Amino acid sequence: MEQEEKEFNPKIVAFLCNWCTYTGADLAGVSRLKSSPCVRIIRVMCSGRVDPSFVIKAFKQGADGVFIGGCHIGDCHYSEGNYKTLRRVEFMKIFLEEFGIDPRRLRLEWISASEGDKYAATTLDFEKQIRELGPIQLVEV
Amino acid sequence: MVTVNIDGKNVEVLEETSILKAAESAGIWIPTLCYSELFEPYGVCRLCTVEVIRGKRSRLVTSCNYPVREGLTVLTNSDKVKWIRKLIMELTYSRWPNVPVVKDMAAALGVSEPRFKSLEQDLAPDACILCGNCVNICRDVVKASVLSFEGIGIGRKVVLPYNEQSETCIVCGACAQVCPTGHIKIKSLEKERGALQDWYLGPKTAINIPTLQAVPRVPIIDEKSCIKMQTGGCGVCSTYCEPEAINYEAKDEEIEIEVGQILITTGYQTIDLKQMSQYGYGRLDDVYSSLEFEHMLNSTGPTGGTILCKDGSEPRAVGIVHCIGSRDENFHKYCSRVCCMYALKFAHLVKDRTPAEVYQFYIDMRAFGKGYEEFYKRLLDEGVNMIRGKVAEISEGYLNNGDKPYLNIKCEDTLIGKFREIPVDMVILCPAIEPQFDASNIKKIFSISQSPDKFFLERHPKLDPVSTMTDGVFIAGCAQGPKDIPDSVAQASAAAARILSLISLGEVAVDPIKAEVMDEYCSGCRMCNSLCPYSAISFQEEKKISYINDMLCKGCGTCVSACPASAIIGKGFTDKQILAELEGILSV
Amino acid sequence: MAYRTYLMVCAGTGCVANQSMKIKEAFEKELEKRKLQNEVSVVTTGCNGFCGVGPIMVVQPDGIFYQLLKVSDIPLLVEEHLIKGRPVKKFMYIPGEKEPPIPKMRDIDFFKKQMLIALRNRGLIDPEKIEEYIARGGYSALAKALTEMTPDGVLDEIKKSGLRGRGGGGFPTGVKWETMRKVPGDKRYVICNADEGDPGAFMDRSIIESDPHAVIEGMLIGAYAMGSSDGYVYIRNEYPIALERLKKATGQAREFGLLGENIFGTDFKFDIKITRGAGAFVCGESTALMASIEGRPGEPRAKYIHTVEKGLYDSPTCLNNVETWANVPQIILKGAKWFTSIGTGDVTHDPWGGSKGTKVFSLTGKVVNTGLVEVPMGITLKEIIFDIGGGIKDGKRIKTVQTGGPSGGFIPESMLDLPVDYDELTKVGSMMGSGGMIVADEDNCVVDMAKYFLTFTQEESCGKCTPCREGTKRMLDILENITVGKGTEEDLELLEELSNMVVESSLCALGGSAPNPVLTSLKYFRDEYLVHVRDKKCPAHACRQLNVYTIEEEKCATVGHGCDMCKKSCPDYAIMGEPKKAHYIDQMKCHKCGACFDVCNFKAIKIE
Amino acid sequence: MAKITIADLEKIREESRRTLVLREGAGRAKITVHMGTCGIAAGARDIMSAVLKEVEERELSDIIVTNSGCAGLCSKEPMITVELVNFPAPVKYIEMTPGKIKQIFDSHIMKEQIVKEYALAIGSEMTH
Repeated sequence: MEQEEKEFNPKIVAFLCNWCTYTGADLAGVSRLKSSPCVRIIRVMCSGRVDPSFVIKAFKQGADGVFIGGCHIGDCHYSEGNYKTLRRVEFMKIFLEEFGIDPRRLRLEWISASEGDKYAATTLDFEKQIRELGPIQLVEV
Repeated sequence: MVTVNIDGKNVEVLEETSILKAAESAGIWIPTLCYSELFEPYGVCRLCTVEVIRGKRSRLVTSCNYPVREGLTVLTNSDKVKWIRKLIMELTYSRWPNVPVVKDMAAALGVSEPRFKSLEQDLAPDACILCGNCVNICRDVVKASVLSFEGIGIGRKVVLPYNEQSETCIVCGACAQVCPTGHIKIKSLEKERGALQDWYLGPKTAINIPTLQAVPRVPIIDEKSCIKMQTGGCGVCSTYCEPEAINYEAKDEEIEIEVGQILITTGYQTIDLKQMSQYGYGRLDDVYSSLEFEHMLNSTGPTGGTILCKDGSEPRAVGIVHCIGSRDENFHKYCSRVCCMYALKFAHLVKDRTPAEVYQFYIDMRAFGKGYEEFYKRLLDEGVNMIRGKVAEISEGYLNNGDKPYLNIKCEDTLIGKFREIPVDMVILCPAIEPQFDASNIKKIFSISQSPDKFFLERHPKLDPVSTMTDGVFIAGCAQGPKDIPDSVAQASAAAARILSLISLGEVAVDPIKAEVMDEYCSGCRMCNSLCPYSAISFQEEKKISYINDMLCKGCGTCVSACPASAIIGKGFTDKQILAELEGILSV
Repeated sequence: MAYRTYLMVCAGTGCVANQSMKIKEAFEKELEKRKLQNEVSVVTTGCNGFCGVGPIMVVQPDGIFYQLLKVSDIPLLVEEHLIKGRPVKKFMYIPGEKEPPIPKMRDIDFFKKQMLIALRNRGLIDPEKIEEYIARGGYSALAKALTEMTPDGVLDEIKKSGLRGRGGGGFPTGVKWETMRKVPGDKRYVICNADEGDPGAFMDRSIIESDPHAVIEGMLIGAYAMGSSDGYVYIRNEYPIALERLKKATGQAREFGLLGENIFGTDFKFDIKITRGAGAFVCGESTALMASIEGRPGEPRAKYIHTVEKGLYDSPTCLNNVETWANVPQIILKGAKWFTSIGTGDVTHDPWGGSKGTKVFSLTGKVVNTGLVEVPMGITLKEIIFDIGGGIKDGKRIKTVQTGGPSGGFIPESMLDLPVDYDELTKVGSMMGSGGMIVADEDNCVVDMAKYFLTFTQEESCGKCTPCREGTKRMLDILENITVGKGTEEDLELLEELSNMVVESSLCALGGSAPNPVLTSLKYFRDEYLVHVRDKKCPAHACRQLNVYTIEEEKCATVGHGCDMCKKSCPDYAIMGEPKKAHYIDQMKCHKCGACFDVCNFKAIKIE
Repeated sequence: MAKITIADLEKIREESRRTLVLREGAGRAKITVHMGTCGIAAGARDIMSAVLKEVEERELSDIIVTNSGCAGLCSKEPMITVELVNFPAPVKYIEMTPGKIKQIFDSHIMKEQIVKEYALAIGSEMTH
């Protein structure tokens, strides 16, 4: 079964911080907002918990896009977690390019618990972006 | 103690007291014109002259500043003294014949017609008689030293520096109060010092009780208009306070208390009505905010509960306007929930206390609570004119005979589909309820979050409205959103119950999500030590490895992902678990 | 440089005003020309006292006294006296028209009867050279006090000497110092009152100009006795030369280590600040003076608590007059017994018992020799006026002498045998005061003089207390009425009553003594007042409004050759007359300004 | 001038004593140099400076030196008169020369013995 003829369904892994973005996602759901179905959520206590190796593992296992959601700067429940994430994502964007993965496949957004609408809109936008990029081609080494 | 013989009576008084005071304590009257308790006697009117005999020498001295000495005999009414007083009085009387204080004193001393006419005669009833009280109180008590004497001899007079309103004058009014002839007048300045509390509708003394129903009902000092705070002078209130309860040095102190739970009930503030110029608040007389009107209704308020316009007359018609700044695109979209009901209460009270006509301008009458609708019906029966429509503008209108201008309310009556202009004497605006101006600071301090309308965000709107995302921090009342008293009380009790439940537990269930260092893997690089926002990770010198204090650790996992040797396990979110999840969601 | 002769040129304010500095330069130039500058030295000295005949120069060691010198006289004088050694009679002092000039300063009676203590160095030293003061025994009293005597010893000496305040109050200095010493307090002040507000008084000025170091040494001794380390000299800004010399003197004293820390190697520390008075008469009063030093307006306060207990900056302060301080060094040097040998009364038991030592008077008015005289207490007024003062000018008859400045009193001719001391003068209603002594003759009107003094004190009253501010103004209004003929007899009673009231109930000494001239003139010259009141006439023609001015036909020069000086001078065009004919005054228009009388050179204007 | 001690006080007083004594006119001896026109012509000027030099060298602090007009005996000029306070009569010396002045100082001034050979006469008008 050729995957290509079948309509391309991107697989997007989303690491969502429990206090803000995860709750935002929940609020989007409660408010019956339309968000992207191809987002598969992993809840972490803080966006700072997301280890760069997780992102690599996700792409390796066929994820077309990775989305990290955290609290707004200054709002983090642990006060400094999202600062660390900001640094790591900048760093990851660099080495993803070296691995031949388009850095735009990785996206970081600050979404607070009350921004259900922003969560929905961002996921739809990210899905559209990944669709444009097409499925991920990993070069077997 | 010193004993002194005054007019034959032996009087015992403290050291250093003046003869005048000693005589007063013995009930002997001595005339004074420039004497005042508040500062060191100036001794210039010389009317208090008495005859003092020590040993064989007798001489005339002023009793106001002559300190009493042992074995002194004082004659306050000898012929010489009477003659001297009469003559000095004649001098003063001939120069200031129409000053009441001087006229009375002259009569008291039996001086009718002075034998000479002073060339510098001043016929004004409030002439300055150069007693120096104002100069002394300003210099010694208020310590602003604004007033002073100018010129010498007959040309001496009291002046302001360069005869202009002086910058250092703090308009405390002490000089006007102490002036025996009323020569000094206080007129209002364009920039008032010691701000009048405008919405308490009345001037305030520097030390006052806000309202008689204030809790606690104790006087407070208004720092801006208190002389002691401003220049270190005065301090008269402390002399009259028997329990000596006044401590000028008391400053706000910051006290640190260790607590387990925090309940945030910072309440609300009303919108600044001056932004909406179309309603004329602050510009037109008799346009009040609801809080001001509430204060007027209160029996301890400035008008003692009667409803009066600013000029003291009774209003013939009153307009009450709802939704000022609430349900409004330009200000707050949300409904402030409480205005409709208190507006109805106002209407009822106006109807009850005055014969005035009442007009109520609403968009939707939200009488949602228990017994609220019945109250609304009752008001309709009482003849309150209900006009469904937004008020466009309030302006001043003039009747033909041009006496007091009335307030003209322009509005649209959507029920009859017409524009209407209602003349009233008084307008009450119901301002929107909005979060306190410093809500964002509170949010940062307690790391809770705000909902879009800037009120604090509850953990869950339906299931957990009193707690917040952060454990141990709870919110209640208008801090969480506009609500009336019954709802606020309900929320407060709920929050209190939640807190008590945690307290009664005795210990706090710490959630299991923690990080832990595996000793064998840790290489002691100490990268994680500085990472932890709660400084839960410290270094064991003897073992040369880091370890995590699990009471402080909140389990965010930042250190877990940062550890180069992945020597830290994030319990509940171990690497294995997350990778397994990853695998699972990507396998399909 | 051994000089054989010294030309002591007087450089007091009086003589300097008469160009004595120019005369000094002229001398130096002339000596240079005659190559005598190595043998004869020109020295500027303080005021010799005989201001009436300034500029004065005394040639020492010959002791020859030259007066009324002009720059043009100098060459002749140098030629005759210094070259040929023949004193020039033309410039000597001539007692009367026919009498021969008196060459020696000692023999002139103006100086003969004087006894100099405060002014002992006047005319003998250059006040701007501390060495000359030391040469005449300066600062040895201080040395004696600091090293041989204890503070109590010094205090006791002053007390025994019977020295009393020369400022006018006459309060025994020893008692004042003793009270000050007993009062605790580490910050203590010693003040020299050089305000001298009285018009016509220049004693303190001359003392400071001729011998500033005497005052400094006196203050040092006083400070040592009373344990003070801070001194002030409050001096009038209207005394530029005295201020200049005082600054130089304090500078030199500081340079010599006589002011500042551990003086003469002892741990006694003392320094003097100079504060300049702004010319308010009331600032001569002690509490007003202290208020002025503290920067507050010069207003006196009640002295029920004496300034020795609470004075400057509320700390113990002892204030004495310039002359009082100047006497102190001599008392310490020559001992109290020497001082009590001069003056009147007995002070062994009661410090108020007598007036000891000498007093400096500024003798002015209608006397021939006007100037500064220092006479022993107890000398009679007659001796001062006639022996020293050389009697009344132009042989007129003396009417009265006013002592004590504007707050002093008039003493009639009948009392001229009165010995001059504190108690005698106060008994007759006048007072020693600062030492002003104004002699008036028959042409002076006592009412006018009383009005002049009262105008001064009324203007200078600080206006703080009612009796002085209002009382003196009412008294002045009454006197004004009297001098323009509107006075009535009741006015005199009222005037007396007001005066007594102001004296009794005023806050300070200014008010307390301002009515003295009025009271004493009423007491001794009531008849003159009555003439003014009843006949509306002024015997001395001083009160011009009361005069009637007429032109005496025979004396009037217009007759014959025409001169209309008076006609031109009259502001009211009251004088008429055709040219070359006698003029006459229209009494209706005449406002009695007296201009015609002043202008007429032929004395043709008659005043009744 | 460093901080002066009492000894310094004494020293200053001594130094300037000479000028002051003169100023008070209280000298022990008085030398009058007659400088009338004839005297000056006969050299009275040098006599005067010689006398002053003597006084300065011997640091005599109580000698009064004055000049006066012609003494009358022009032929014997230059002449000086010496008077001692405790020696009533003044002595006139004639035809003076700086050398003779020195002798007069040694004997008459210092030892109060009159130098007979130069003396013209003893006692004449008393100018003291």
